[in-house]
Amino acid sequence: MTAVLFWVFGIGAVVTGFLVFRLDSMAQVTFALLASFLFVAGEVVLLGLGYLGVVIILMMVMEMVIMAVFMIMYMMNPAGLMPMAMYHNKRGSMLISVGTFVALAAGIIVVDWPARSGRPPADTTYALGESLMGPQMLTMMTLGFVLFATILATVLLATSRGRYDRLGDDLRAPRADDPVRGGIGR
Amino acid sequence: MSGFAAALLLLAVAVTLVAACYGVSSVVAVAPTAAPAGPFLSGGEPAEHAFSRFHVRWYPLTMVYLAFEMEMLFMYPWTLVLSSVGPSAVIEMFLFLGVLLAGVTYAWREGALRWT
Amino acid sequence: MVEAAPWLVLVLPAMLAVATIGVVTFDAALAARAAGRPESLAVSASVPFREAARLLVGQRRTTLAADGVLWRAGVITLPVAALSAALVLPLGTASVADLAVGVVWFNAMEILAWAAVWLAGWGPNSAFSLVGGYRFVAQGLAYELPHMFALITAATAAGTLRIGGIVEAQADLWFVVWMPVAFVVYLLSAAAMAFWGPFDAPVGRELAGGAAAELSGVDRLLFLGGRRLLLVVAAAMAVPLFLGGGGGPLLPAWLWTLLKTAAVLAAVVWLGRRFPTVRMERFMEVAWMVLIPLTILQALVVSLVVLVR
Amino acid sequence: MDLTSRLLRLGAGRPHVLLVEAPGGTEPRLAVEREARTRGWPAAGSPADADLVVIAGRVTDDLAAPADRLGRQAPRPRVRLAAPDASSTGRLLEEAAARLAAGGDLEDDAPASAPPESHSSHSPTPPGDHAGHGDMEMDMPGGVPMADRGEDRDGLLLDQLHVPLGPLLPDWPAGLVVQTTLQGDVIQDARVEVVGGPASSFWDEPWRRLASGDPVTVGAASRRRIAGHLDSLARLLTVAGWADAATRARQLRDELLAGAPAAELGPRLWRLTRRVRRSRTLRWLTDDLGAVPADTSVVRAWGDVTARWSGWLAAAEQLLPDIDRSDRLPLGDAPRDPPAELVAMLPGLLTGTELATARLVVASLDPDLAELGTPAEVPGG
Repeated sequence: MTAVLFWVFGIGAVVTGFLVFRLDSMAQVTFALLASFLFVAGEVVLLGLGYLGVVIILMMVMEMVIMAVFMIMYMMNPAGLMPMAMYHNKRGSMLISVGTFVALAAGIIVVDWPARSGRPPADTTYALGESLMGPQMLTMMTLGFVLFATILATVLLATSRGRYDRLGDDLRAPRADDPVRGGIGR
Repeated sequence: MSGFAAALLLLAVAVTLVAACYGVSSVVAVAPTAAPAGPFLSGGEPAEHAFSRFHVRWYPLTMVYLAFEMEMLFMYPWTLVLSSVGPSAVIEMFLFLGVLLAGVTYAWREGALRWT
Repeated sequence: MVEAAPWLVLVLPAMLAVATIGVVTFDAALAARAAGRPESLAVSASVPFREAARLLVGQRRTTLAADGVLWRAGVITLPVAALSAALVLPLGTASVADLAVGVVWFNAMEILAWAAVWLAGWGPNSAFSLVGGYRFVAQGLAYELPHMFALITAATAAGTLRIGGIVEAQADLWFVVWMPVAFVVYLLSAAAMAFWGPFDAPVGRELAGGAAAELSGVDRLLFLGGRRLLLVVAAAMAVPLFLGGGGGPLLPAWLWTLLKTAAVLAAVVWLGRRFPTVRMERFMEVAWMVLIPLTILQALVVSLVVLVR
Repeated sequence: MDLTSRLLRLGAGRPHVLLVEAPGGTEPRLAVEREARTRGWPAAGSPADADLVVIAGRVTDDLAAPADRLGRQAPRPRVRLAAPDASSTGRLLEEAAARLAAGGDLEDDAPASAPPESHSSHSPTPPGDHAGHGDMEMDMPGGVPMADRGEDRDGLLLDQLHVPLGPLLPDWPAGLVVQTTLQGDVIQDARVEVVGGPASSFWDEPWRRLASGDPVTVGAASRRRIAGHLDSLARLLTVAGWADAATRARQLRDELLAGAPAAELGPRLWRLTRRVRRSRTLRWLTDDLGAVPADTSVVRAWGDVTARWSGWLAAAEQLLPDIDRSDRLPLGDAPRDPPAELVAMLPGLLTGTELATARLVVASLDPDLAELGTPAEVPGG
């Protein structure tokens, strides 16, 4: 049963992943990628990592929807109504991508994997939490500041008008000069 | 693992039920699927395809959202270990959240939570 | 105690269908009352069946140069995701599966609505439904983080992500008593994720039905039925998360679950009709600057209590 | 097939009604709304949701093509109805429901006019053909061109859509067409047209009778004015997504027009106005929208959307004691806003608003265009 599921998810992931390059429409491409991720999540669950598998679904759905928003906003011909291709140099790119896939896949089989030493923890989610709060605490705190920097940087880059444009040079404008009023504040 | 097997079973049931709805409808529907009609435009005809580079007004916000949502990845496992790790877990997590909230407050002041 | 009962896999859809029919009936009765036309229960109860009948016999439509694949995918995803989310929903003392990561599973399935509604809006190549689909994504950006914090608050108090464990942790005291903010935010987000009033802008009437504007026949049945199913599942999940699951005096657990679920659903449906549609351009700042800090504060309080206990 | 007909009958017991109004169609619209409400038939928002497509008022030549398109966009089973006047509306709807139960009308699906494919330079490329970047400019899939780009206020250069609001849109002023240029869901540019007129305004009828020499009581005139305000209010509340309050307003409006006494209506009207006025949510959602400076000539339009609906509530309350008066109305003009000026205001107010906001702004002005006898401009030209 597990073996059957492994192959179903695996082939599903590869096929939908391949579709990413074959489809014309940005929207379809993005959701083919999402389908591929969902199949991968299935594989991760099969590996016994329930939390990781489910969280992949959770994160990827949100991220792919947001990615679709941006892909459609900035790419030409988002629905593929006009014939176009996701790649330039069709033959070359196909050769490279299929070649890379085959090489990596061959690697899985060729590499001499070490035998498992030790046993997986009973509750992998708990183990993850312990690791985050213990040895990996620094990782997490670093990530916190990286995310903080991300927020700052993206806001700075994405908004063309900062607080001085909105609220005046002394930040005392009675009403922010926004195109659309918000819900809170000036 | 049996829990996820049940999930697959439920998924199969759901898909079967949806297929049954389509099946019933294809039998009882008064007419087969109509030929393509124009979209509803108050009686007008489309001047162009609605498929277009849709200008969302909240794109600065999506980035803030993505950064913030990353944190959830850690918070779910954190709930499990809270009582065994103790105060340091609480301090760490809420410092983390505080840093992110500071970022959000900055975004708010810059007007990133409003429509562009 | 919640045990896994895979045989429920057949009972669960039936029970959720009954609850969905109940929601439509109650909503119809409220609408009739608002129109000064109090009607008998029989008339209101016929509404879901009449609606289903007219949509089943109704012709399916396509639109000019529509993206049929994505459109139907979106329509189908909504009910399938709602039903999948119910996997971890305890009916009394048993759920189909009591996953160790039940809370995360529920979260992951219910978030599929993002994709579903956006796809249903994108598919028909129609301006109104396109705008409706995008409105839901904006709504998602507003409700999802407070929603996750509400879920996490309940999980924190119980020290587990297993729904059964969360129910057990409430044997003495329901979570709603000491985490009211999380409970209220959860109900708010339940209405928002099912784009139920007052968060119904994605299918707003002023947008000719928004994401559902071009749907007819069985497609419309599945999409709008799936929306109500999602509302039912989300509201029902409030019972194990905050209202003690099947716990209660005298009555058996399944009956308590039923009663509590009915009460939560009735409240959500009734409140949904009491307010005009909330537009995201106004709500966004409320969600980020009020709801998120409030839920974080609630989570902090709860985790301190957990430490002290 | 037997199952189909049984399901058809079951479904036809609660048909969804798509009701749109042509200029001069106020009276039949009110009649259809009333009849549908007493039967518990819900209102459809688009043809896809409709079983009955009802056009209230006279379909003039310039509305014929849009009306036809609307009817064809509804899925089967469907029944298309014209309600040119308010006579025997109930019977008309009953008959329509009976026809629906029998499978609906079976007219041809094919569009009356040739599809716009004719001006496509060559046939659409079949899907799945990967022709690369070669011939991108001239292809028009389905005979409709792709959207083109334009500047926007935040400096992005993205696609613009041209979406008409009206003429045949539910909860929309009859005869009004706003040709919008959208980027995303924000209106960048709005052009206003008026179609389907001229006709005589239902809300001005007492004053018209007065002008032609008939005696009109103060009571009848006040009733008409309150009903007009309630109708506008109901439309605004519907657009704002508050269906229950809107239904209440419509119900009161209909009873008012049917001649219910002030003693009976008063408390209920007061309850409604109090409920709407006390809604902080509604205020929060309509504050600062469509603000009109106080130096314009149209007094009723002053302020924002909140100010305008508050004005209706106040006017309704103020006029209520008069509705049973039987003394004669002194000669004079109808207290109406000049619709031409309201219409002229619209493009400025709508530019830069999001679609939902635009609908609220239009509903808060609610211009009665019936007598705006301008020659009709063809929409989409």
